[in-house]
Amino acid sequence: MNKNIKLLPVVAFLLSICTSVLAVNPVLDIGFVGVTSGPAASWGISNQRSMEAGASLINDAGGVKIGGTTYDINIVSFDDQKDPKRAIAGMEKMAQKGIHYVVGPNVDDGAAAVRPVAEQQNIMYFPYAFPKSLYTKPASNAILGMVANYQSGPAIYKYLKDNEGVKTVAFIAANESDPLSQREGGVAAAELLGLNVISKTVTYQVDTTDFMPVIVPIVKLQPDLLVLSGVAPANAPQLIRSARELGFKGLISTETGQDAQVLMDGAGDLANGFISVGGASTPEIKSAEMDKFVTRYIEMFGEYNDESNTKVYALEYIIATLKANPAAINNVDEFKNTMETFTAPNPYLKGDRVLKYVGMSSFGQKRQISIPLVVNVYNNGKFETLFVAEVD
Amino acid sequence: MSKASKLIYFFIFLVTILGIVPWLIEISGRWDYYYTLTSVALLSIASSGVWLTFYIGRINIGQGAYALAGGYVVAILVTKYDVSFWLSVPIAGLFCSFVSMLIGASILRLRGVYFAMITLVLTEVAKLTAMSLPITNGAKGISSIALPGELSIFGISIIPDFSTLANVKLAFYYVAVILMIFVFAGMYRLVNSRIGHLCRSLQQNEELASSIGVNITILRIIAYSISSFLGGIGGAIFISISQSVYPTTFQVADSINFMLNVFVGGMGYVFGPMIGTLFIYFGWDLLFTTGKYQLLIYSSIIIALILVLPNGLLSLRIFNKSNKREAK
Amino acid sequence: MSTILEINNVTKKFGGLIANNDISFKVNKQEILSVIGPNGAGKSTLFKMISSFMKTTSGEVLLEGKRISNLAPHIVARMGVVRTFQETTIFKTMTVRDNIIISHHLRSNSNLFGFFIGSSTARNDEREFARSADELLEFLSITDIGNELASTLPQGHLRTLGIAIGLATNPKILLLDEPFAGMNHDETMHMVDLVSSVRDRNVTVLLVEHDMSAVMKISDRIVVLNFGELIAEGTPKEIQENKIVIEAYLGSEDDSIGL
Amino acid sequence: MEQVLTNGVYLGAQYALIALGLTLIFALMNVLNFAHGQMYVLGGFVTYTVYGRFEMPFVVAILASAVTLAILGAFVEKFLFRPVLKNSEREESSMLLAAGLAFFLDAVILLLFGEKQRGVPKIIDGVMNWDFLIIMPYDRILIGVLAITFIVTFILFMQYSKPGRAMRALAQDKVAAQLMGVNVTRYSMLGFALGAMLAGIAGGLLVSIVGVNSGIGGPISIKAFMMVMIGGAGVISGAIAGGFILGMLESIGLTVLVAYGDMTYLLIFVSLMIFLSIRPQGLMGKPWG
Repeated sequence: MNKNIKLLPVVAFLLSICTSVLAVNPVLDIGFVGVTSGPAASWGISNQRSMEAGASLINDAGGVKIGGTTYDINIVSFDDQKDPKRAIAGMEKMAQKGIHYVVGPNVDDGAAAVRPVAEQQNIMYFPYAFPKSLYTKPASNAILGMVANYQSGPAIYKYLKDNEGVKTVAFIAANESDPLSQREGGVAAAELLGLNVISKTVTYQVDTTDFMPVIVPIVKLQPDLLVLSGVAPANAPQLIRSARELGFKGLISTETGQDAQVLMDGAGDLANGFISVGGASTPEIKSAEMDKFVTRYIEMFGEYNDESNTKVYALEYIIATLKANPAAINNVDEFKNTMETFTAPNPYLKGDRVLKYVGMSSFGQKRQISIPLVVNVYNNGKFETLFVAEVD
Repeated sequence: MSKASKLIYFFIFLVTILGIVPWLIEISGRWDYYYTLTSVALLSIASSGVWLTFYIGRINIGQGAYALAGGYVVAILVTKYDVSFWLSVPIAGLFCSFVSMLIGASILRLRGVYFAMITLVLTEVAKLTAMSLPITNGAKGISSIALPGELSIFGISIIPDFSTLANVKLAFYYVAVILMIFVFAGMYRLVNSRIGHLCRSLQQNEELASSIGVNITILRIIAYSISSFLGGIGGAIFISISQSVYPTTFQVADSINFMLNVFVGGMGYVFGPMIGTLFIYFGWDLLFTTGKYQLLIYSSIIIALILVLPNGLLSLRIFNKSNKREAK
Repeated sequence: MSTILEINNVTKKFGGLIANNDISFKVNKQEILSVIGPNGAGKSTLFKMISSFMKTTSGEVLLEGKRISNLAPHIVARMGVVRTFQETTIFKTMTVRDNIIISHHLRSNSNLFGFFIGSSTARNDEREFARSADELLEFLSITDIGNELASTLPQGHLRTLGIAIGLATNPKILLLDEPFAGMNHDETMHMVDLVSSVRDRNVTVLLVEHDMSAVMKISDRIVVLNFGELIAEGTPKEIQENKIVIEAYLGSEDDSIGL
Repeated sequence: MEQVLTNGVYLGAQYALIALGLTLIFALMNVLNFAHGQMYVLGGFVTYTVYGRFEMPFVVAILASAVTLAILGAFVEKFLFRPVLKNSEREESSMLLAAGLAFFLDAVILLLFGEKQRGVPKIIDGVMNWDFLIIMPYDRILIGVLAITFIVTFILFMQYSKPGRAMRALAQDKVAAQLMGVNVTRYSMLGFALGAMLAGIAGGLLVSIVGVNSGIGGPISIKAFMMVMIGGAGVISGAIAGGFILGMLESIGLTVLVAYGDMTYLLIFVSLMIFLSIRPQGLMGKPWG
């Protein structure tokens, strides 16, 4: 068995040579630096796959025309193992390959660590990390690839306060940088809305297997709303199940993307009513383009991952912006200039929503992609859209 | 090996890493290798510390803690107290030494797997401490750390301000490899001096060592504090490259990797950590093209390596010729 | 003859078990004194307490009038009481010569830092150690195996090396733990000669042993322990004729006094 | 408080089951098996596949996990650990092998089972509610009871069966066991297979209440190390005690120290370090295992 597995990469390599020989178009490389192995693999893998599915759709349609040339898109991935040291190495690899546009890293420490390299090597990168220092001046090359929790949090809490009469909130977070920072943002937002935060100190270790003991102190308080700050998709169903089985009656929400199948596997009906942030795959809002994307994703990787929804946009933005200004292909300054004025239609959503860069109010410069804040609620194995909002 | 041929080897080594490697990078245009090799140099410094604790017979899976502590000391000194980077690196090292003496005094009595485990816990403690202290800025880490400034003595500039340099990567490369040369030269000297023999006597039989009058307690603490010093400066310089430090910058995985570097290079050889780090870190880097099979191939190679060369890369014949003196 | 070592009322208890009860005797300078007794008589425990590898429950051990019991072992070694081990305890992966050189540790004039930078004191030390090691190798007639790895030595040579390691520390008193155990007649006789010659280097020898014929031959005086108590003390001749001793040995199954 | 104690006991039963296999392998071969967590995960995925996907009975799934892991363990011992332990100068080299194996299994599991968290349908529905003092879902009670049953069976096996006695002799003193006629090679292999099997059973049982994902192996190993350390390395009773103590410690610590928030785990870890440096052999271990 061992031998066969070792042969696989060789075969894969040969195949990739064949395909690149057959391709007639010049290739435009787009980078991905993120975590695709180890405990956090699911973040990076769903990210990488959504890029690969997107690229495959483009290539099958004959490539993308930027300036006078039609390019095929190739995704170059680097596994940083969630180690900031490796993330830097990954960024260096991207620079070496002449890549100027990179998606990732997936976590705060990696995103902060690659900043010097990205700025020296003229790489624009799209981290899935929320610290404001990454996007405010003097930082110049990072673009937030999703809605930050300090943006989505207030919207969700306000909606629940107005519509569900939520008055008390409790927060729970993994004892790690990203979730703790997100909890802090969430608490601030809730307090600003005048909600009563009755617990914000419960944390759990990343190696927790059973969440019953973790959740006991919170269930006792019976808050109206329990926020799972920065919860990993693997942990969400277990937290929900434990809370519900212990008799928790209130609402549960999070500001990160989740996967419906994982929720169903792990918590079944107990997960009904769970509120999370999604991308564009719910039937109410998705376009035909989104359906094609999901179909392609399943063709390529066997099973869709709803987390990929939230990560579908970065590649789209990169390509659309390059189309708008072909000079940016090898010049990130051009890219930055274009960002100021860029608009294009959003292919993944029904209606006439647009792609544009935002972030003036949060970062003082346009360093965030504008995507609609889609808030989903889980019901019986699938997500339904609760409401959609715009973020600036 | 005669003294003359040793000097020749050393000279060849110096010319290679200070001259030939940068030249090769220059003509091949593989600029990314500067960072890779800089990391190898820094991580091998920390690994050589781990090696020293192995040399006194202790399995150390706690070096990540000191690398992290070193990183934070520099980050705090540079960002909050405006201390020169060049001064804060040795301070970071000494801080780690001092802390390790306090901790070592109680844990160095433990042996074998017990010591290994408690050091593993130490790495976790370091992370959690960084996460809960106000001075380390908790979970949010410290970012936007300035590049190393100018180092001048009596008004003569020895090292220029890094932010004025055209090629920062080359500068970091030189800093890292020159430091690595000093560390390994020192380590070579240490091991081949009487201290090294005493350490070996400790590794083999602590009772006998104390019966011939060796103060094993002090010797253990000295070795451990040197080890932690090296971990501290390795981490300290690293964070000036990333210009940021987080509680997870060095973690359990790193502690285990430091240990693997030592194993892979060979526990009986002073230069084992250097070769081991080069192999492990560079190997992962080269396998990057294999995509999702990267980890599978990487781990298969490690397993094959330990089956074929259970005593490390340097136990290969060709290396052995030049390493006989240190061979156990 | 002057006293070099005094054992005063030494007692050792493990929980409720008494390993040594109120043992007192004196050792004279440059004599060979053997401690004998049936298995479990507490000989090894006593040895460990004298070399401070084990703490006494009560009582004290005095070296030239200074208390050495319950100090750290390396300090006791520094003061001149050095033990060898029952098992073949040596530094296995070093050569025989290196084993002896390293054991000169106590004689160094330089500190560790001096050794690191290679100061002139340190270099003098190294030269002196090497010279002394060669002298010891010759004294023990093992010069020919000086460069062999210690782990490859046969048992007899290991014992000799153990004694060499002890002598290298320049001890006042050498404690030998069963130096004749498992040896055939010829080897034993060789070892007897060797131990006698050690005394001629101005070293007092204290040994624990089972082999009666060797003990009778080599010892100036003998101390007999039984069930943790000192039951007799005297010259080999006195011991051989001591009724209590004979009874103690006849009463035990696995030892005979070998008369 | 009743709830907290109940949680502690039931968490402890899980942990003890996880730690058993690790301590067995350590006791027999002095190998610190870094891949223990990965073996647990593999066991979980086998049960997930057989019970969750193929919809066969749960018992069959657990059996499949046990057999798969036992075979894997035997192979790993025969073809990897045995040669390495024989050829290397220092015993610690086995740690490199164990770490390499952990990476390898991680990679294989990720490729075979994907990155998602997986769970299986509940074995039994319903929640026991004892006057709101103790609330515990029935499936958790069942798994807790099963875990304790496995632990007891294992103890009885080690105590009274011939292979069990042989392995205990081996753990106590390899040379003496050899002299007594114990076939060291065979029982080392059996022990390793048994250790891996226990990891597999633990994974299989727990997948029904907490699910499994491909990345949790490493953290589980580390956690299992801690249980073993608390109880004392290489002693079966120690692993069980360690598991229950850690379970209780977490359950109580999380409730009592909740006000300290992020400090909770720091406090637990620091006290663990202090405990270990005062009593390195753990609660009931032999010193210098």
